[in-house]
Amino acid sequence: MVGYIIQRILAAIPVMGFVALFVFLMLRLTPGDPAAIIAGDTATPEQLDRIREALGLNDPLHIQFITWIGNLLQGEFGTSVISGKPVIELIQARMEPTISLALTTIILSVLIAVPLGVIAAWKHGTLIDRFVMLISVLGFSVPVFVIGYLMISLFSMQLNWFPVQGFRPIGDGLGEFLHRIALPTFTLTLLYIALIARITRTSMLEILGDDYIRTARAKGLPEARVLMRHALRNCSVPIITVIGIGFALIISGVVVTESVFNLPGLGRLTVDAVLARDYPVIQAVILLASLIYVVVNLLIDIAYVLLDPRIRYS
Amino acid sequence: MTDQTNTAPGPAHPTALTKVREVVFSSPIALIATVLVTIIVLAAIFAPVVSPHDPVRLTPSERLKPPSELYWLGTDAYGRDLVSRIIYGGRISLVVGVGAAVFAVLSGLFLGLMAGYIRWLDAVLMRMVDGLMAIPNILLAIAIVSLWGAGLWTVLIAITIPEVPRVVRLVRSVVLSAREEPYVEAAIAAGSSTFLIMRRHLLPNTIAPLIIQGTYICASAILVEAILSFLGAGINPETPSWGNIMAEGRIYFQINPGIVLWPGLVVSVTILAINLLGDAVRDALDPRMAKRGIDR
Amino acid sequence: MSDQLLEIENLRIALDGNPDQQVVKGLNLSIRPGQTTCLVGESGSGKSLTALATMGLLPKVLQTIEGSIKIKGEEVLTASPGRLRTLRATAMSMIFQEPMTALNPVARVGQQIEEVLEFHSDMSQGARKKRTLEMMEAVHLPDVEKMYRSFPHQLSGGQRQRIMIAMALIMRPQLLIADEPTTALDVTTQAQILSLIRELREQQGTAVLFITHDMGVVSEIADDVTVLKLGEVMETQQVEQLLRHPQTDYTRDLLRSVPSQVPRPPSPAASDEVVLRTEDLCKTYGGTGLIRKGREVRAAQDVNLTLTHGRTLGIVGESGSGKSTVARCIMRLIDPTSGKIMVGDEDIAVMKQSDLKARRKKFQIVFQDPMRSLNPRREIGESIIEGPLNFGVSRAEAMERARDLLELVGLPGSAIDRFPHQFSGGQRQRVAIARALAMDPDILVADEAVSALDVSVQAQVLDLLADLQERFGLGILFITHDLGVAAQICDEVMVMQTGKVIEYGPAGEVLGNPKQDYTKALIAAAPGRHWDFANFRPFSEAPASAATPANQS
Amino acid sequence: APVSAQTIIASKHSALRVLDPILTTAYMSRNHGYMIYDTLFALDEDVTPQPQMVDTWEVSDDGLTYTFTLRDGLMFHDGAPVTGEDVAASIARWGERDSMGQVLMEYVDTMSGSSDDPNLFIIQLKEPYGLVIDSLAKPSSNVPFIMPKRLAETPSTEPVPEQIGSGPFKWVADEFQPGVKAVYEKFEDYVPRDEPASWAAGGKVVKVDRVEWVVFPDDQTTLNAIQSGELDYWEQPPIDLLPILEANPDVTVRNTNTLGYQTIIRPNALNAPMDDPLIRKAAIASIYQKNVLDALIGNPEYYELCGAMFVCGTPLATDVGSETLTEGNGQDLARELLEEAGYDGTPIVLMHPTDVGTLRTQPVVVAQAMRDVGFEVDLQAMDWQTLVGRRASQAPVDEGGWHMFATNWVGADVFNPLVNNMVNGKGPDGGWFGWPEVPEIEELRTAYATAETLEEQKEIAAQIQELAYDEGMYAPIGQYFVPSAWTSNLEGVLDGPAPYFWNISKN
Ligand SMILES: Nc1ncnc2c1ncn2[C@@H]1O[C@H](COP(=O)(O)OP(=O)(O)OP(=O)(O)O)[C@@H](O)[C@H]1O
Ligand SMILES: Nc1ncnc2c1ncn2[C@@H]1O[C@H](COP(=O)(O)OP(=O)(O)OP(=O)(O)O)[C@@H](O)[C@H]1O
Ligand SMILES: [Mg+2]
Ligand SMILES: [Mg+2]
Repeated sequence: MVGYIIQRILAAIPVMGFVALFVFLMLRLTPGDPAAIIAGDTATPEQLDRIREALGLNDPLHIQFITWIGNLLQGEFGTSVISGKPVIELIQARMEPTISLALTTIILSVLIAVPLGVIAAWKHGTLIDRFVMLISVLGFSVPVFVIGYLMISLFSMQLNWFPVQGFRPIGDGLGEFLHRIALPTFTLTLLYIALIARITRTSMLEILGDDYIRTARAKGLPEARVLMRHALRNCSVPIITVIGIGFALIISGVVVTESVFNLPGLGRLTVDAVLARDYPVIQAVILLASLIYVVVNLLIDIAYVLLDPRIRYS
Repeated sequence: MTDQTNTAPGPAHPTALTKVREVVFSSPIALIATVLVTIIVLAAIFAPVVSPHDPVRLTPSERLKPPSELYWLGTDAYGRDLVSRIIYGGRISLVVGVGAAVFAVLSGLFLGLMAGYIRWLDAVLMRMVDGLMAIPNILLAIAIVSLWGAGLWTVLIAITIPEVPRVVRLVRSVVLSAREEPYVEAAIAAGSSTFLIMRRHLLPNTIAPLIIQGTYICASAILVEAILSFLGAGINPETPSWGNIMAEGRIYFQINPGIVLWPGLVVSVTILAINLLGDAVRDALDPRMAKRGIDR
Repeated sequence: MSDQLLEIENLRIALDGNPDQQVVKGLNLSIRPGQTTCLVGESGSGKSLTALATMGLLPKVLQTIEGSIKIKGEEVLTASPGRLRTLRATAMSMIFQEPMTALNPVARVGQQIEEVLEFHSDMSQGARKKRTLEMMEAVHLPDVEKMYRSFPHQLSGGQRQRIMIAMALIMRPQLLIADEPTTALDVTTQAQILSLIRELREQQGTAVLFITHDMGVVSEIADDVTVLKLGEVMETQQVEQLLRHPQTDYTRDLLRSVPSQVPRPPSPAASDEVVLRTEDLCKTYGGTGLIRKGREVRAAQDVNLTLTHGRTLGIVGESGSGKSTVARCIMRLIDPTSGKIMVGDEDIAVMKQSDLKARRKKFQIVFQDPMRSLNPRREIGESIIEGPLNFGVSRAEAMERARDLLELVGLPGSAIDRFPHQFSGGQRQRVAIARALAMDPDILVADEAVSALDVSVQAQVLDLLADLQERFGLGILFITHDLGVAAQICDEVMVMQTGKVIEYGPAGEVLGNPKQDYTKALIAAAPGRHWDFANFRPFSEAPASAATPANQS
Repeated sequence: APVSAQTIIASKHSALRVLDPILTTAYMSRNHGYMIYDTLFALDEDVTPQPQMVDTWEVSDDGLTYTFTLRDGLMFHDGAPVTGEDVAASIARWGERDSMGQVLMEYVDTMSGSSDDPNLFIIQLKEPYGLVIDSLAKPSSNVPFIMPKRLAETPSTEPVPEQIGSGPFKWVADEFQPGVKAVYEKFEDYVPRDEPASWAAGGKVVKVDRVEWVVFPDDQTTLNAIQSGELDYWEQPPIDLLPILEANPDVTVRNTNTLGYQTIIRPNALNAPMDDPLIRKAAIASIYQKNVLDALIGNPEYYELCGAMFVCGTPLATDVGSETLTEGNGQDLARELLEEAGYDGTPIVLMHPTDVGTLRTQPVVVAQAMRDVGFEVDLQAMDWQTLVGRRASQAPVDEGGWHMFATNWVGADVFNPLVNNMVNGKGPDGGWFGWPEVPEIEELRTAYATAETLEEQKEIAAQIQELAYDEGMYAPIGQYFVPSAWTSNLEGVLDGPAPYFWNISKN
């Protein structure tokens, strides 16, 4: 197991290396000049050049890349070109809303979607099944921001149940935290319910046709027991996998949700950084997002081992 | 005794056309989905004929009009007819959707076949694919669009690139499992070259999953285009696409929610229909279903 | 009548409840307490459905449209779901064919057994566990405490089947339904399970409905036998009676098709020309991990075999003994780790694939699974001509020949543009053989080429192979785990165990007079080896000349 | 931190990114500067300079020596008193960056504090210059803010490392999250003037404890937030949303920036065919301001057709040369000009920023107008930052160059020929993006700088405008006003060319 984890971590190195190179090249080989942004409208070309020089943007590409990677390996993410703040500080300040939203969304979606998927599979072909499937395809089809606007207009403006926008850290009290994060969570959850309910239903359907389900029924077990203990447990691997894939999706969904609900999270940090050509920030955030994805998938692989005794590494 | 059982049952192997018919008529839902997709596609193709107004021309005097006889769904902030823009918008959105699906599937197919058959390439390619998968697709797309400038092509590329790794993985896994099939081994034994084996035995296996994957990519590309527009990194707002109609109209949500909700509805219906079609195709191609059909 | 434990009357099961699509057509069957009834018949004859209907576990697409199933006089078909659940554990229980998949892979086996008690008894937790362990001991599982905590994948097939049996019997039901419980197991394991079922029946007085297509098994275990054909009962008889005096043609055909365990006389060698020879062929799987060494499997070790023109060499052995590995090495579908493979005087073991291509004409293979070995998306004609086309034969010519070949293997030439799914299993295997022959090979490797087929079809394919061999002088490397089949077709037999060749010689020698313990055990375990099905009598009653073919040659 | 009644939550038009208002001309940075820095002079609502940090000042008879005495008790946020040395260093740094400051510096011989009296600040000119006080009172980017000498000595190409000023608010560095929020606290030791506040002049009396500038990425959300009371002040609500805000009794909507904004279109004089003044004029002639403003603003209450390059409502306003823009009758003229110039149909690359609400309309309207008279227009969508990078390129179009773009200026940034970048005629070397080279106009600007009377200034300004139109240097394509909105519990919101947060009370 330990050997397996080490191997997986080692395997992540070339992956992250590729991400780093890809992001770096993508940024540097495209137009746009942070110096022009810093200097503003009236800067002369010489002033621009001096700013560029100071930012190290005049060095040859490979030098810039090596410098950057070298710094990264020393845990040095650089400073924002625009605000002059250390990137790591910017990221730290923006982590909480994003991670909170991602976690509340995943938890809520799993709590709702898994039972829905189970019921749909169990009642396969009935109206209930159709209904669940319709909801989940719908959740997939409506753009996130449309859902967000509808949520706000219904729950905040009409009913006054939730605030329109903003984020409160969990440190300010759980109640306030939940009150603020509720609407964004509901919005994103719809998407995830769709994703998870579908995969739950599909894998449940598959597994309900398996021999050991017949065995369980032949033992005279109640249906609930058959479904939850025997079928669902065996679906956990695909469901967990989808949650892992969903993590990448969620980061994307978060970008939009953060805009609609004005949450000061990583998604907006990235969008702002991209629009401002704040290279160190873009690089760091994308690298971080990729790292999270890789780590989450590693954790999921480890979860496989815990959930499915057949899977054993080393 | 076996000889008598079935030497000539059933029709010849289903042709593409019968297969399509089978899918379309497999369930009422599939039928409805097909009809919807057809309507939307036809509307987009014949946009100049069916749109009541010019979708691009500005008429400042007519801005933000509520729905009326003249403007069925009202006008946007530039006085452009919403109905016409939605109809024309279908062109861009569908081009983006179909384009992304086709590009992603073709490049994914090529790379996936390569990876599935060439060992050393597999190792390199898979690391790259893993890397690309790890980058959140919207972030990647925003970065590409805003860095390269917002044109149809850029948006298309930006939406396609993150989809390619998924296709590569799919094709590769199909190839890897098909490669274990005895009939592929039989082909090797018959002295067929790698290329021939790919063409004759592996490629056909990837088609069904790719059609399904393609429909999902198509749907998700339409959605991503909308989101990119929303985030200000979409296609030139002069050209209507469902995404930028919504993105431009969103601040008028309280004045005329229709500006966002109607295109939103069209997007949802389209994606819904495409997804349902994808599901229908999957059901029709599902090997277990097929097996049952044969046993009968 | 009422002394019957299970009574099935006029059972009709139809697809979607449609009377025109009946798959079980008016079946009658009854079992007394303590009696074992075998349900036999070819694949698809409705054996499993009958069992499932009895348990109330029919898949949704199939419905009983008529008839009654009574257990201890209580109607099953109309029982409430709750009542049915109670009946399932307490009155009747069932074990299934596939021990690999019939257990929940993520739950500990002990708990899977105990679960039954949880719902159908009011025992305390401690008592439940105790009872479970007792039951596990009763089915002769070793080290039950440890086994209790194991997961299914940690057990062998035989052990898993024992778990299934323990699970089925823990509530002491009066009826045990066993649906092909041993088909997936090695003969030795099969023998153990069969004797276990016999033992339990004797100890607990359980009635058994035993489903099988293997006449050997029937002869070992049955009191009564019911023969099914396409959903209809052909006859029901006491076992001895049935084997000796089958009433219907169908049963007679069935019995005649059972391959005899007695080796046929070797065919005269057409020439002494060696077509294939291996020298110290070895294959080791795994062990090439970059970071940590993968598990090494030495699947074939120092295999030396010689195949002569026009003769058949059989490779027998239990699952995992390395039979397929040898075949695949010879075909160069995998690369041998070491050793030589001499075809003529060329060593193809280390030949590059590109050079090998030209030599591929000479050796062809027929695989076990007739469905999977033909590309389902290609017309069979395309599959047959694939090889010839690769060797520069024109399309028209190849097609012409393909038609001839189809006729040769007993299919109409007009079938050439059909797809594999439009054929039955046996027909598909004929197509696969035609494809191999299209290359005019010298050597035909048949890896379990008849294992997936019903006995009657199996007999036809074996005949076909023998016929072709005679006509074309093929050297056949025939791989099987079925000693009866090996006895039918092989001139020489090689016995493998865990990758090693342990006995190799003329078929009559090896099968008739085995030297090695392993071979002896293998032969001893084969069910029905005392019975000469084809002649409707035990071997002991046969004329001396037929019983020992060794003296014939 | 908990929300108290004494905190104003404000949504600004964009995110505060660069904290140094001298380094950049970004309006957010300027607004930030007004919070934490103070100025020597400031304009009042009559557009007249009034002393702010300065207590008294005098000019020597030869007009070459200006002596300023600072008010007593001025103090930086770090506790140090404000001295003439600090002022000298700050003005010098500003003079390196700001266009009007650069002109001033051409006349300045020395600037210094005084060792005798730390409150003294002395400017010694080389020759007389009429706009010294006007320069020091410059109301918009870059504003000559006063910072401590140690910070003002930072090279003008690098941001100051610390945000220390002597203004009415203190910068709360810990709570700053770029792109999310900027927080200011009342500076308790600030000594306001006694006069009532008027624009940035008069007493800057702070009546709340804190001001938070929160960035709202989505206008729809901002609208919801101010309606639900989660936001107090909205600097620039989109004009189309004003009816909703006005209909809300809890929200006040008022235009505080009376000079408003000038939106402009700028051709690039370096790239053919725009290197031909006739083509530039043709493009300008094709435009009708009303179409632009209708599309951009819609409600005529909030816009004004105005051909005055130096902004309608200022002393220098004149409509000379602007008839086609305000009358919309230039299409025929445009076609003639095109004919005359022999336009060959080369597509005109018009850069179109899609991510800035107040800039994404103009290119669309202009493109349509130009197409209507026979131009081929290649409307290229991009984000604003790409545009900012690309417009700096003097290369030909196929090497990343461009032909036209549109932008907006706050009135105070273009209201005289010295600050108005578009009438800079220095060409590729020293000119502003577009780089027209018009030596005559440079002579006129020098004459303006040394003009003695307003009459003289007006006359020169009119000549400049006429010449600029004739050269097709740029076109103002409309003047518009962006009202701000605030909840009714705010009182005392000031008018001015920038938003100020003193004088506002919250209850
Ligand atoms: N789930 C199902 N759906 C449709 N048809 C089915 C299904 N299960 C079985 N059948 C059909 O019912 C018939 C009888 O099947 P059954 O499984 O009882 O055969 P069997 O005698 O057990 O064969 P085998 O020896 O292969 O197990 C077959 O023709 C089969 O195709
Ligand atoms: N690709 C492989 N990688 C690793 N181990 C393998 C591989 N193929 C087979 N083995 C192992 O090699 C051994 C021999 O396998 P092989 O398939 O040759 O057995 P077999 O005699 O054909 O068995 P069966 O009767 O089940 O087909 C087994 O232990 C098997 O698990
Ligand atoms: Mg069966
Ligand atoms: Mg094998």
